Amino acid sequence: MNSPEIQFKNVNMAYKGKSGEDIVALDNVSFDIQEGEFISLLGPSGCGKTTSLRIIGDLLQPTSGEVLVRGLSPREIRLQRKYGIVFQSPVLYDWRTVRRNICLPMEIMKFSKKERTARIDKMLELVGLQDFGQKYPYELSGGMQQRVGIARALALDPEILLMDEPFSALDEFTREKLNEDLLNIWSQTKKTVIFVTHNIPEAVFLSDRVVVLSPHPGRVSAIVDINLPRPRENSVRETSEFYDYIVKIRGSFEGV
Amino acid sequence: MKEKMLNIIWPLGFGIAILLLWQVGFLHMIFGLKPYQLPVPTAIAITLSNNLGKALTDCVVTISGALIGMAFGSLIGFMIAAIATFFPKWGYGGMIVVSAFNAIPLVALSSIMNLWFSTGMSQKIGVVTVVCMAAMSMNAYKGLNSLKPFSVDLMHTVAASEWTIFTKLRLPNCLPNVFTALKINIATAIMAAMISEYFASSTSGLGFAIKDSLRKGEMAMGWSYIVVASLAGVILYGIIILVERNAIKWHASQK
Amino acid sequence: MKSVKKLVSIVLIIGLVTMLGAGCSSGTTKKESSSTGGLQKVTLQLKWLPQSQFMGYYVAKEKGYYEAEGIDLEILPGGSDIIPEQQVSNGVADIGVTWLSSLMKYQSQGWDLIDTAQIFQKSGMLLVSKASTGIVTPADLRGKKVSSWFGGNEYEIYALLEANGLNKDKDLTMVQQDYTMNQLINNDVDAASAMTYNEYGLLLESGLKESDLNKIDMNDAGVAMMEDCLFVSKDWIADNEDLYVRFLRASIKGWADACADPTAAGKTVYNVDQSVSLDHQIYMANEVKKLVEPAGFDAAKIGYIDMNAVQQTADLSLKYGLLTQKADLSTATVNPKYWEEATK
Amino acid sequence: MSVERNDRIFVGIVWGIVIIGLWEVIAFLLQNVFQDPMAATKLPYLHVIIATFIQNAGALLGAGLVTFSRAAAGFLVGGIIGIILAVIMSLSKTVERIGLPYLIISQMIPILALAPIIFNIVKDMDSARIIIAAYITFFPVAINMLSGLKAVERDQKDLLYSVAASQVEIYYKLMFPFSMPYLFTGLKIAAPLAITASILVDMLGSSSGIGVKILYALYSNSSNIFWAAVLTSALMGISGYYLVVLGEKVLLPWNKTSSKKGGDNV
Repeated sequence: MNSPEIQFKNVNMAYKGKSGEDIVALDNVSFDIQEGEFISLLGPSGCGKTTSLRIIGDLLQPTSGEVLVRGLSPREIRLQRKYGIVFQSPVLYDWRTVRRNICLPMEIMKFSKKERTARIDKMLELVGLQDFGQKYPYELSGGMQQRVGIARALALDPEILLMDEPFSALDEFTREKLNEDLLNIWSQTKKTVIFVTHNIPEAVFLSDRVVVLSPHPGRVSAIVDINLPRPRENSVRETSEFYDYIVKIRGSFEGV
Repeated sequence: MKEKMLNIIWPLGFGIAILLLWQVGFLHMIFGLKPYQLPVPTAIAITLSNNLGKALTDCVVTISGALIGMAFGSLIGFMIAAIATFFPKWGYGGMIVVSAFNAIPLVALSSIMNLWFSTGMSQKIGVVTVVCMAAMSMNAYKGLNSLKPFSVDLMHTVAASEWTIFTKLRLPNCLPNVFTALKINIATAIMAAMISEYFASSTSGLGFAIKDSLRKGEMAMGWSYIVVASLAGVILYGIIILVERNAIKWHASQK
Repeated sequence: MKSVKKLVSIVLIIGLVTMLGAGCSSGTTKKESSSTGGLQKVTLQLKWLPQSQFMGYYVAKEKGYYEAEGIDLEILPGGSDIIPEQQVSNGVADIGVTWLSSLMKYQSQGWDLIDTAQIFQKSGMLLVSKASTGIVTPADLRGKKVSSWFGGNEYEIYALLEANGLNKDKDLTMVQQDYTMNQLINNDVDAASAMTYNEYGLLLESGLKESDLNKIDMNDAGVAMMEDCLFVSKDWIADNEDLYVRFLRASIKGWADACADPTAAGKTVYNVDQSVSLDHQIYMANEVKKLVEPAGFDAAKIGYIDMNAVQQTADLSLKYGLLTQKADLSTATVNPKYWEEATK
Repeated sequence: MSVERNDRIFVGIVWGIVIIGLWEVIAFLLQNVFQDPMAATKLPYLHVIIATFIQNAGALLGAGLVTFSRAAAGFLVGGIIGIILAVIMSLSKTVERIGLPYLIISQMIPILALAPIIFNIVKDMDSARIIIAAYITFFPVAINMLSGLKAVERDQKDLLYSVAASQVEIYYKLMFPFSMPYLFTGLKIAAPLAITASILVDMLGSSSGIGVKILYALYSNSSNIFWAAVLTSALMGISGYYLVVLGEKVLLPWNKTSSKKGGDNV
């Protein structure tokens, strides 16, 4: 086994609440992520899964402990522009059309104009929004907006993709469709994906491994390898193995 | 707590620094001013303390006129917004008319009110009432109508009347906007009350005192009244912010 | 539709920018003119709006008297918030027109300003009331409502009251007057301040007859204070003595011409500014003439400083609280030498 | 859409007629029922004012243009100062702490007290007038722009942060466009203010401008001209406001709220 791509070592995260009390978001959390792995951080709200993701992305600094990405700090990796990020809400810029929203990070990263156009075209096709490139965000439905957010992150072809409950606001049909699409895209690129969710079937369906976190304070309660065959299609959801994993993970919650 | 202290310490420190530079003549030096053109803070303070009684009486006259006018103006503005909410098709025209009032210059307005009212106080209240209507009606209308999605539907599912929707949903929803309007209005009201006093047929009030002193070249006296006016304005602004904090704790702007 | 909107906006923006340019350039062109033709630029700050009260300067300017003396004169109009003493002290204007009592107030507070010529030899201030109120003598003001413009214009009235045994705070009510005569017409006040040459005329023009009005003249009551005078700042005159003498020479000539033919002078002012009717400008010119050249006054002595009148103004100012200490009447504050030079 | 538009025009016309009618009735009552001797000054008939306006249209509009151009200059300068102040305050919490209370105090100082000091610093009257107009306009712009800059969502910032955008890029690509609707709210308040400020400034010894017309008409008892000039200035204030609204519609086509005027209240 290679040295892990991301190491989360004894990380603690605490902050002051409104009335000055200490709130422990992460309590001595450790896990590793391998290169090219699709990993899910799963747990109920308040378990620190989004906090962990943000620490990896250098959007938050831990109170103590160490996080290494490829042997470097998250900050160095961020400055090397290796991350792509998808938020829970679409986080689109109202004043930019769909195309220019996807374009935005590439502008910052100084991609050539030709390259940008090519990638936008490709991404729009990938997320099925070919006809919506010139629309403004307010003209799109919630699901379409979210797909733009994903397209924007993927367009960078990032080496590490951070996804913070990207499908949580979508209906079940769209969610399953996008799950499948995401796996398709990932199978073509094989990037490292860290995927935050509170949906157990989603985590099982997508991941190589699931890191189960428990709340108050945030702790790792289990790490479950998902050995379902790839490529996975929606039919895998009907298998008994799939069902077993769900039961197992659910059990790890009850054990807390 | 530390935040709160900083919020006071920084501006206070800055103010003291400026006052010191002003006192030792640094401001006069860079702007080429003579002390008789811009009196130093101690001169202003001494003048103020010698004249405190009259300054406070004038302050009460101006501020009470400003507050009464602001109350009338805000009330009228709010009622117009409420009418525009109940009768959207016809009521909105009233809002446009009110905002047109805002475009009448204060000097002209003061003179018109001088004709309509014979005492200084009623003229002042008239002027302030007119200038306070627009900001309130615009803001209140926005608050009464920018409701969260589905909140009206929720009310309809329990067959609430328009009046219930107004009191239970629209009214609380517009509170933050009402406070925004009040914060705008308090500054406008004091300003308008002072300008109206430039022309009023009375000899009391901060506006008259400022104008009278400055015209006679009694700069220290004039500035001592300006200090009183500024303090009164800041105190009233602070009071509104305090009330706002307690009245709309639930709102995002207070976090 | 969209492109039309864009077009409209572009046109609007261009329009705004050009207007902006016009706004700025109107400021700069004035500057440029200061260096043209070898004339020395001088600015005169009036106490009030452009009107026949200042006809002498307008006549002199129109007839080219200033140019003949090598001066390019710019006349700055006054307004409710323009204070000539401050404008001259600030250096916005070189020369100012103000009331002597007001100037004394500034001088007493340390402003380095010098009175150099007295254009009005008499006070033009009246207290006017409707005949129906029965105010004939100052003593009749007891218990009445009297208005003044304040800001330094109230001291002649104070003097009038005290001289007639009335206490300004207890025996009557004094209120501010808003530069119109509406309060009097509307019966909101019983007696109002009026200048012979301006507000009194407005009352007549509003339809009231002389017989409807009573007036108390400050000159008759013996409480006249001196009004329109010319003053400069100490710093400016130190460098521009010759220039100022030339300015005075041209101005006096202008005033003499204006007083000789007030109707023409009124027309000259009207041509500069049409906001007030021609009739009113001519009425004003005729009344102003009576103050500049009172009966028996030698027209050659326009601008003469009568030290007795100055002394009376100073004494009244002190007595009724405009001044807090005795006025210094040395050449540092009142200096007739420029006028003497100009009329030699 | 067009039906709704026609509807709105119809409502506007009815309002217009009602206001004109009301004005004329009150003027009639004052003059003939209450027999007020000052009726013609207190509230002249609207048609008389309009007739006066038409008779003096050249002079009034010319004066209006002078005032308007000065207001535009003051509006521009004040707007830029307001934006700069807001940006500086958004960059540093300390500056914001110091600045805000003094911004409020600054609005309490009357022009009458400031004008001589500004004249003293800037000897040129024309630029001093523009500075004074700017002084009155910058406040709402600064306050609204600041609240816009502070309302940017954390995720929107994080997105740029995650690709290591520079501070300049964050302002340029996110903060500025985001706060545009807020800026326009401030500009909408500031536009009529700039006009009234410019009128106030006219009275500081200017020889042209609508403020001078108002002042002269007031002092020379020409009440019809006075009212016509007031009407002109009110129209100028309203057109200033609608110019900003138009600018917002054209420049911010993505901003739904800007088109959400009129009667649609859901």
